[in-house]
Amino acid sequence: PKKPRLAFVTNCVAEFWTVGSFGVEAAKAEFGVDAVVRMPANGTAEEQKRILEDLLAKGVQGIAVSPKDPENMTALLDKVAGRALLVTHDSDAPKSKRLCYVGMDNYDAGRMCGQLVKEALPDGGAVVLFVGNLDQDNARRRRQGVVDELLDRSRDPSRFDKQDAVLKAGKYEIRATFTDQFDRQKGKAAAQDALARWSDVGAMVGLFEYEPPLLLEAVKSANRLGKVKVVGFDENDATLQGIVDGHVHGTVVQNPYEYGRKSLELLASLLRETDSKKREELLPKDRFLDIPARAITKANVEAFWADLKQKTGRK
Amino acid sequence: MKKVLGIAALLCVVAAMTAWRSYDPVTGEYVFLSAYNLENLLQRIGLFGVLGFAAAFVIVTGGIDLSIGSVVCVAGCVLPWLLKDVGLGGAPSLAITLALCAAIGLWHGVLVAWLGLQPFVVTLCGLLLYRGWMRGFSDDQTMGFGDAAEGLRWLATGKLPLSDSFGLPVPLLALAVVAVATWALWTRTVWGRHLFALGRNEEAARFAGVPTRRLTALAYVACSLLAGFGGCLFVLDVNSAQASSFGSFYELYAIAGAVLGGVALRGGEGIALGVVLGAALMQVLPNTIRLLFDSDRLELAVVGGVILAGAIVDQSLARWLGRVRRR
Amino acid sequence: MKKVLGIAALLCVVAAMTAWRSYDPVTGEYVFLSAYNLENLLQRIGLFGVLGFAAAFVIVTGGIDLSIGSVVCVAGCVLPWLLKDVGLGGAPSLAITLALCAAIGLWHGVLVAWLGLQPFVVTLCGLLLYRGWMRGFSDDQTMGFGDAAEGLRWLATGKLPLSDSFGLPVPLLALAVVAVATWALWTRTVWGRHLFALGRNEEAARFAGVPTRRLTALAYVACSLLAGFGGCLFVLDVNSAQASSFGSFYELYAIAGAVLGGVALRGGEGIALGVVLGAALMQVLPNTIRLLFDSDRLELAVVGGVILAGAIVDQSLARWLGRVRRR
Amino acid sequence: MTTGAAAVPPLLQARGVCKDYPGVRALSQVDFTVRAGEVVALVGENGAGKSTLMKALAGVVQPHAGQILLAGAPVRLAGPADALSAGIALIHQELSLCDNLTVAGALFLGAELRRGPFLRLGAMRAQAAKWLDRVGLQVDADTPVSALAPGQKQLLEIARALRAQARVLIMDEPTSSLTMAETARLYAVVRELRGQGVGVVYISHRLGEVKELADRVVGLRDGRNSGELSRDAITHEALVGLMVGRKLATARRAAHAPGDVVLRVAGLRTRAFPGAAVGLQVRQREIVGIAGLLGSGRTELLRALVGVDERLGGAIEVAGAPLRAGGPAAAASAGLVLLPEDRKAQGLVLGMTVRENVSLPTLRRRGVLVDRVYERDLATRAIAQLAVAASGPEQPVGTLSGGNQQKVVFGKWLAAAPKVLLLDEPTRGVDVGARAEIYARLHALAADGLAVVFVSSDLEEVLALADRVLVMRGGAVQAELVGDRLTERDVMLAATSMEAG
Ligand SMILES: Nc1ncnc2c1ncn2[C@@H]1O[C@H](COP(=O)(O)OP(=O)(O)OP(=O)(O)O)[C@@H](O)[C@H]1O
Ligand SMILES: Nc1ncnc2c1ncn2[C@@H]1O[C@H](COP(=O)(O)OP(=O)(O)OP(=O)(O)O)[C@@H](O)[C@H]1O
Ligand SMILES: [Mg+2]
Ligand SMILES: [Mg+2]
Repeated sequence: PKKPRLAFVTNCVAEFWTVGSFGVEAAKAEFGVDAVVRMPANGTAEEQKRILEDLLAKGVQGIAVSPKDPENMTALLDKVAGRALLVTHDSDAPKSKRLCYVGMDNYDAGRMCGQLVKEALPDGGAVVLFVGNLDQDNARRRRQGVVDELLDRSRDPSRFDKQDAVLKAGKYEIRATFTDQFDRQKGKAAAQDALARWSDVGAMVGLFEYEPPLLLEAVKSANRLGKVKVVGFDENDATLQGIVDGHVHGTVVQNPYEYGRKSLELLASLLRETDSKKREELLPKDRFLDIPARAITKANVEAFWADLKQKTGRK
Repeated sequence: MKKVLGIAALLCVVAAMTAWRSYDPVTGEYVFLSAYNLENLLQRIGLFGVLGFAAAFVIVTGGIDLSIGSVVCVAGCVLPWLLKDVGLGGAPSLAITLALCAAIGLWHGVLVAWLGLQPFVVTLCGLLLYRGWMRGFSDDQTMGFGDAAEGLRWLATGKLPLSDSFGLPVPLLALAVVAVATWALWTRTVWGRHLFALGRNEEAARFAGVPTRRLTALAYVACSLLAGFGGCLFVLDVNSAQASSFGSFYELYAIAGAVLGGVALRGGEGIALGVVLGAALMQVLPNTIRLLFDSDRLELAVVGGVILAGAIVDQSLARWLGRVRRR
Repeated sequence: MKKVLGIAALLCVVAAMTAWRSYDPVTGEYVFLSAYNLENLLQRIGLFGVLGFAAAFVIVTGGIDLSIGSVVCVAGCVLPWLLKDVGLGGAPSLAITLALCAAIGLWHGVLVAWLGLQPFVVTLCGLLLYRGWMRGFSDDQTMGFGDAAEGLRWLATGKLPLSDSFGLPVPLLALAVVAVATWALWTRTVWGRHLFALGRNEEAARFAGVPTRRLTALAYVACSLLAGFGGCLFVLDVNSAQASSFGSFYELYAIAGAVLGGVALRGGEGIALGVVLGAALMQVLPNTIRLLFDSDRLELAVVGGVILAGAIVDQSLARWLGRVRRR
Repeated sequence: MTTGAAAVPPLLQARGVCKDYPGVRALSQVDFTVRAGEVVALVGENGAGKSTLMKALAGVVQPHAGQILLAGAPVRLAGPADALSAGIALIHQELSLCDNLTVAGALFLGAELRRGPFLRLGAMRAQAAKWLDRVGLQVDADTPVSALAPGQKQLLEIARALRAQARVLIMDEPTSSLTMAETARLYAVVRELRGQGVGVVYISHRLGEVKELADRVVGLRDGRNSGELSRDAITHEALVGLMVGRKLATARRAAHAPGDVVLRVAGLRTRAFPGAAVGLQVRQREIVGIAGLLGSGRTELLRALVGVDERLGGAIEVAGAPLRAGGPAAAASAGLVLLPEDRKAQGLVLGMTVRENVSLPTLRRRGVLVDRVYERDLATRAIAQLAVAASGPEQPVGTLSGGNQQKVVFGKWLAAAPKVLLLDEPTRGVDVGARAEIYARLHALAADGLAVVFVSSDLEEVLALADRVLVMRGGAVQAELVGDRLTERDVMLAATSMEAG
């Protein structure tokens, strides 16, 4: 019998997703499927649409996608779901006819990150946030999670504070959110400018994978290591090294490797099952396959890193 | 005409190769030629072709418009806002959006034609300005119609059924209308003649009594208007516009399509059919890559490489023919 | 010289305004003028200024290079690979990277000067091609040095201490060297004279016995070499390069900086000092926004708007002066 | 030939040279020789192949058959640089200067004085004066080339060719925009060069110049040799015979009476000469010539009249109605058109065909859609009437010879059927036959009521064509000459000194 043909679609090109594609590779061998990975080079919803259309034309039977704009892509996702099995990962589109969501809740992960900031700054202080862009669903939720946690607000993933909103309550004050549109040089420049502007910054938070190392560079160049805490997201090597060295307080890691592996596993098993009743049973309840985020700090970094190296086969 | 032959040949070769290699032994079908794929492809050609004409209008005057992608972004953010947030109907929303884009074009035209600023500078600033403005305007929120505007979305996603399985995408028809109108304007009317004359030699055209400034300004208006129309189609198609990236780099695709299709950057040369073919090639190549290869990582490399190879072959052939004919 | 005055004035106004508004009542300091901020700013000016010269070299020949950002990407991916994966030393890695970039420039030069392809087309294809190639080359993995190459990174992050608190960033020195060398080349040597002559009227220069092809090709080599050098500095600075985005859009910033600084797109005009000032303005503006505003959402809009306003004022003044002087 | 002469091979020789352009045989089996210390004039109708032959000798085009011999030895000139290093310098028919350079920069372009790779700017500036002086160009060496008037640019090109100190100097219509004073100076320079043993090739449509200078005349007709004249055989008739192969009818203008005033100008001041106000009146059926030295403001006057340049004051009335400032388009609709001075930059859209160029100013009058029949008619008529050597209305104008391009410009403006026709150097580079044709057309149009104002640097032409001559100096009209006072001497006096006014 032919191997099931599957596809794993990301929302941009990033190191993060390279790890995800290792999970895809693992799943290919483990579950006997054929799979392609597609990363939209400019990270736009438009590209994603073209990619999905072409995958369907190619005859792919199952697709796992991280929708760039879940709110407005419902119709498109429904169309895809009509021609192939569809699951979402990394970012959910609950209104669509997707079968299941594989991943974590970015808002909750953001709150987890906020807790790391609280740990790093127990006495409170000024915090500056950095994020690739703010019109991407997962980025907004993540940022909102951090904000809500620091301001001790109730859990409400649909809240959105504008970029220039005044965010101060209790001990913590969020001075600004800088966006760099994935330009690292710009990210570093923004971090430097923030350090120049505020002499009392207590912590800087990088919400995208490549950002914590840039923050670290900036803090180093300003000779404010230790005075300015760095908290991050994801598992960039430099971030992990920073945790080992004690320059980065901690990072929240998702598990892109499992996003890739698990979503393909699910798709493969669904495809092999022809009986729709039994198919239904294969799906997790709530249609949510939780791959929880984890907080990595000095306490657990060594073990985490070793495991990561082993999975990705990198030194 | 000779210029169009080259691009037509390249397009045919790429399409034929793709069709041949896209044979799927399981279904016994040539995937590239499947109704579904052709519909998608033709729709994209329609969308991007409109932008190609936007670029072409300014290039024939010897200018350039780098702000096309940002004007696409303006249309992509303003149209959903008018429809959903302001709550206007489809037609007025479309009209206001297009009027706004035309005003942007007029502004470019005035700066270039009357104030004598360099088109490259004016539109580069426009590229930054309008995108930045839209980021502020949309508060970095994604703009889209949600479930609204189903009627209007027909413009971008609708199909005119030709057979049971195949329908002609509406954007392709829009492109056809734009292309025929442009062809008539360029080759059959006095304005077209004047536009081409001023594109080649603005001073001589002015001495001949051609209202060069007014025409130049009009070309910029046409450009931004078409870019805005394209932007409306794009946002109606994908139903989601993020100001920071929507339409980003499209000016380059548009210009590349036009130039590939024989619109000369020094001005005063261009064939409407060529622009369509150029846009088609720019859309077929990524389709090819996604259908045939397991990784789309090399997409950009292949697109760039094929265009460059085409340009080199074209130029070498032209030289060689010129040499042979003279003997 | 007059062209440089306008941009210098604009730069001064922006810098003065920023300095004044950046007063921090808590520390009693003008944040913009703090040693830390100036160091950072001068370093960025150094980095982007090098790219400005890359663009300028080609623009004075009447050409354009849209591939600068992608060549930055090439350097940004290849240098870490040579250093870390291949394990070469700093100097050989740098030399090989620069040689590769120069080879890219030579290839452009040959296509433009000997085969007669349009620079816009060649380098637009280059823009796509090299980035796509790097995505394949790096397997979409982030390239960086980790902790290695501390020595080499001094080139990008090092400072020559002038006082206890202030050090001159090494990239600024690199820019100074490039600027002075370019100034001497352009205004004092035979090659510069010939470069400018062919930039304005290639045929006339050829009739006068100038080896126009060779010089054009050399200009492209200089451009890609400088872009590669800039790319090395960038990756040494941020220590991380992702092929899909590294250096993206930098060609536009480079060209904008050069054009702002008075390098005319029609060729044959340019002043080295102006290129430096243009690059400086392009870096001061974002710094201004981040220091003074609560949101960087409008950054693009402000940069675009200020440049455009500057161009409009400049042009209007020039016209008005021309009118007054002739009376 | 004496045996002595045979022993010394000629400086430069072309043997059986052929050159084809797509659809045209520009040269077929042409022989040509220049010896040391002689001035050879090359004559022929427009499009005969003169410029092409010279370009082949200067390495600018590569002939595809035949040989070029330098001092008896065959050479291959792959490019202009080769020719220059072989001692062959060419002054191109069309201006070819880099206008971003200074006068000194342009003068030394390609042969800069240098120390290593560095320019010796001071030395070049100092030496420039010498060469500029030699051709009588009185500008500072640091003046930007872009600020020079066309005539001055032409002098600069000549100075540049002299500076090359070539063994063979080829001048392709060097005097086409020079006035008598500069032309006389050029004669002296050419004679001096001849004395130094330089071989000079001189192309001109001004037969007077040929008679004055040439030691030998070579004729070309339709890309072939049409004969030679030795020094003593050079007469007007012989030259015409060599070029045209038939006799030319010299048209005399029929008697006429001027009609109403159609152009009335009062107090007009231009940018170049803000201090001088110009007033003039032109009547129907009148042909008015404007004479003056280089840079006397003639071109500026005409440009201001049609509104290409802003006028600083004054009033213009065309056929009784005041002309508003709206650029050439407004002037054209009022019936006032200008045939500009620089055909390449202002007169023609080089990439377009003859048809498209000829119809450009008038197409609008025929409605919104392009009227192709009208266009073709117009172009065919222009080609026939002015004997344009073109393969047809569809030939790109840029591939015509210089003189034929000028004829197309002429055809374009005649078709506009204006009330007042302003002409700036209308016959620059036009051959004698076509010139006679153009004069006859102008006479006929004037007889039908047209008013003509023309600027010409060719004094012969001014005297032959004009009913009345205005002489300009320093932007102002210095003298008005009619009837008996219309002589070469009076014009020159008025143009150069005060007492003539
Ligand atoms: N680049 C070209 N392409 C095609 N045809 C050309 C080109 N250059 C010249 N010709 C043709 O070659 C012929 C000879 O042209 P050439 O310029 O040598 O004439 P000429 O004798 O110098 O005339 P004139 O007195 O008008 O300057 C003309 O018929 C012209 O149309
Ligand atoms: N664009 C310009 N900028 C500055 N000066 C100019 C410009 N054009 C012309 N001039 C100057 O104006 C004066 C008049 O020039 P104009 O062309 O009107 O003279 P002309 O009598 O027509 O001479 P020519 O025979 O050279 O055409 C000259 O001294 C010239 O140098
Ligand atoms: Mg000629
Ligand atoms: Mg003149």
